[in-house]
Amino acid sequence: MKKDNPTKKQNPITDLLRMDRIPHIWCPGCGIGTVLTSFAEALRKSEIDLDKVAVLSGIGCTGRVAGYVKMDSIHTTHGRAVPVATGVKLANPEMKVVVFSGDGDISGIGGNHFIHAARRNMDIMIICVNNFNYAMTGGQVAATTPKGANASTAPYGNFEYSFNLPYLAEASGATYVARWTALHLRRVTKSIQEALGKRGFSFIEVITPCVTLYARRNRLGDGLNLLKYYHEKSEIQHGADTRTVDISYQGKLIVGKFVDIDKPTFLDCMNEHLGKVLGDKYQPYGVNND
Amino acid sequence: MTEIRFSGFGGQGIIRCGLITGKALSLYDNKHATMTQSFGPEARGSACSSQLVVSDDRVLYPYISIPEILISMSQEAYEIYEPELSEDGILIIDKDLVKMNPARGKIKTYSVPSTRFAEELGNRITANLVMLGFFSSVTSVVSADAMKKALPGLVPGRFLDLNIKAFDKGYDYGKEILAKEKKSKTPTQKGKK
Amino acid sequence: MVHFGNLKPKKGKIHIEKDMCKGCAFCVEYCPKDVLELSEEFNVKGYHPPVVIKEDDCLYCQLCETICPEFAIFVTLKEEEEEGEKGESRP
Amino acid sequence: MKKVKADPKGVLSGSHYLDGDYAIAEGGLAAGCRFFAGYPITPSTETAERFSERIPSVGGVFIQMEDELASIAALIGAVWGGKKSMTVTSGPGFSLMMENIGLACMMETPLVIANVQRGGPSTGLPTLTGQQDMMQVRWGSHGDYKIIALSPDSPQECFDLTIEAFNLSEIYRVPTFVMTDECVGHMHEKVVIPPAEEIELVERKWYTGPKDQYLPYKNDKDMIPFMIKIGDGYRFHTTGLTHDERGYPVINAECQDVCVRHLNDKITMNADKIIRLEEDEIDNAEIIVISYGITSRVTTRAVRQARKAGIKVGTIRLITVWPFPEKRINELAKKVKAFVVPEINYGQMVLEVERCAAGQTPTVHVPHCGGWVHDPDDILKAIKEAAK
Repeated sequence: MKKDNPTKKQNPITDLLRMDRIPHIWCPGCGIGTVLTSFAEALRKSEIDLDKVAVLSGIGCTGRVAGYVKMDSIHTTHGRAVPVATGVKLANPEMKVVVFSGDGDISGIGGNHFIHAARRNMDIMIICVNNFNYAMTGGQVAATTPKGANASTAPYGNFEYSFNLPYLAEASGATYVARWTALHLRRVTKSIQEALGKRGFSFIEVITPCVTLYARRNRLGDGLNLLKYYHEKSEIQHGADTRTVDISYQGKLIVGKFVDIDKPTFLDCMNEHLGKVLGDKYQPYGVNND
Repeated sequence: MTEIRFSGFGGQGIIRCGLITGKALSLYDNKHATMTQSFGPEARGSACSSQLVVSDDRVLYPYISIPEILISMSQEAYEIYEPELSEDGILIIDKDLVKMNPARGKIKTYSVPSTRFAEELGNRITANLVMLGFFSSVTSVVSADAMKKALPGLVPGRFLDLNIKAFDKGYDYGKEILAKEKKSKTPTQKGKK
Repeated sequence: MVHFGNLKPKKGKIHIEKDMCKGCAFCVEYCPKDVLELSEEFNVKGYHPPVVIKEDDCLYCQLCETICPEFAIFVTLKEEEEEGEKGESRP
Repeated sequence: MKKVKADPKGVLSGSHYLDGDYAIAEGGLAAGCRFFAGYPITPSTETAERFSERIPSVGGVFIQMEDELASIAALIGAVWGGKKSMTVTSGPGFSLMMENIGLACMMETPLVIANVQRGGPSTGLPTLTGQQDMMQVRWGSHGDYKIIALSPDSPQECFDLTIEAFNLSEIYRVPTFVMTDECVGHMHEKVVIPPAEEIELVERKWYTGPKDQYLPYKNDKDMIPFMIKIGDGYRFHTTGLTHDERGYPVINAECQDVCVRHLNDKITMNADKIIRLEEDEIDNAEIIVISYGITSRVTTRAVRQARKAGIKVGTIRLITVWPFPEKRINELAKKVKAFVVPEINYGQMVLEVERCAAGQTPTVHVPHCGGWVHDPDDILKAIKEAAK
């Protein structure tokens, strides 16, 4: 990796970003940039070959991440980053495939893809930036909006139950599940690093401030106020039962690493099973650069 | 050009009949044979049929219109498809499963206890092969040799011998019937106008 | 990595790309040593970027660098700069 | 364009008795398709079944996805991951794929989709035939783009045209469609698969220049940009947003103009090279019957009878359905008394014929709402009527 040039100082993250596209489009106080920094930090620390990392996004504010990282990156359609990632992984099993997307993308329009990729234990990592609403389109109610919160399409408050994403991920078969807030910078980095070192479906949810829409509509103040809320109401409970970690409006945020198990991935299962059934006729796929 | 319909109920291997005959004709008898099938949404039990259009040249219209040959292995299929059969066509039925209505026009009927024969051979699942053997001997549309060559890949390998046996059973029975027919026909031939 | 035998506290030098800042003040709020403060001046976008007010207090924890959503602030090791050593610049 | 021979591993050389669906799968494997993602839907499922059975010993991956949206999405990922990829579907599944067909067009992703058409709208006639997605394949996704679509009339052509579809998709970096139908899909006929060395394939247009100078959307002389594969160190970006040569989003009218013109022009300007027609007795024809797929076989019967009755009938079979042979139809419209267009829908490709005839000659449509092929007599009647 490129060492810092002592004569011309620059932010080390610039190695990982398409600086010709910065400044990014995110609002002041938005936490997506912070999560991206944690991701970059994790990549750096894990000393992974960046040529072998692909970043995919769907649509939405977080969906823009793919366009800012200086790695092989695909900005797909709304909700479909997970199946595109599945294709990338299966075509090229040596890649570390990361889906960086918002809550609407992952659990709303792309919810079906999310649970099925987890069920198959597809070897991909999902970083889900959860800001409790559809931000890019103007703050509409989402599958993650806590009951009682206001949104532009829930002007009288949201009365629907919301998803508990770690529970959904675990129940669907994820082998690594963690939740943090954007304030838990180092923890986010560590979780991403751990997930990069694992094989299997990993899911990291990061609760992140949406100042312009969610906070403003709910009169929660600015980014700093939201970070303060995270600080006050976060409770680290590693290994917590994911059934107990759902989030109520401005309520307690149970964070931590909830699941960290090992089991064969989709390709492991495919190779093992077809090898057993077909014998010599079958050449293990994606092993030794196929 | 010859149009053939195999019919029966789902699970009898009716589609397979069309496949075997079509493959035999196109790969080993130097003919063009287009096979289509029709079935309901049920996987088993409803009336089903497969159709073959056989020709020396490329088949254009892929469906049958007025078949010359109808094979019926169930009462329901017989009731549905018999009226479409050409007036001077050939009708082939499973003797025990189809109760015939009075014959129509100049339709020639052949019947074979295909299911019973198959049961006697040890597996009723081969009734369709008995029927195919019978069909090829009484119609001569396709050669027995080509039919047997067509079997591998279309019947499970471990049942290949059984299927060939079933085919032969039907084929030989057909030859017997034809021989009897010839015998009984010869004297009456003179009386025909 | 932990280096035993060299417990000298680290010193950091803070670099601020003023025009990239959107004034969220995360860095100011979460600096454990209150090294930063929002400035009175406006940047090109009309935000108040942070300024370093107590550089000597900076312990090179890099929290400001990590929390900044705009990639507008980063910290380098001071010793390295002064001694011109090519030491491990990242923790 | 670099031509290569087919990899013998995927080629099942010899004579077979196959249905159209199976032949599509064999065509895909022969063309080097090593990634198949799909979702079961009648009457196309047999292609997926055949792939799932055959691909493990050929060195590829079959995955049954959770739906059609995921299937086409996975294809896009796999293509950028370096594999030739295809899927198969039918009406409702085709509708679900539309969004990401647009993405594939926008990202200039070469891939093949076979549509074994059935009667619609909605669930319609799952087990019965139709040719009702002919306009959807052209216009179904939003925005302006062009695709290539081929229409086989037999299992043999299902095999041949699937290979051709792969070649065209690689040459023009565009989703290419094999628009067949239930009748051909489920029809068994003899299919001859040639030896691998006789199957000519087009290799993907790989970029070989310096890594830091790669621009994913910079046009080459032939209007087609070079491709790279994820993981080879180009650290490229691609997006469904309107983008510049670098693949970076640029959201303004100027960039949109360049981007959209390119997506359309690369097909339009190469249309003569892409289009394949089969013409019969056109020279002295008074009436020309224009058809495609299974309908062209049905048509032949009617045409023979019409000729017997002394009518000068020519036929055109569209092997390439899109791009549409505008020039040829327009030229012929000056000479003939009428066009007759039978198709198993309520009027789709006939609109194109009418447009290209441009008022020079009448166009007679012979519609059929699906579920069955035309009665040749209906086509004959239309020919006779038009010849009056």
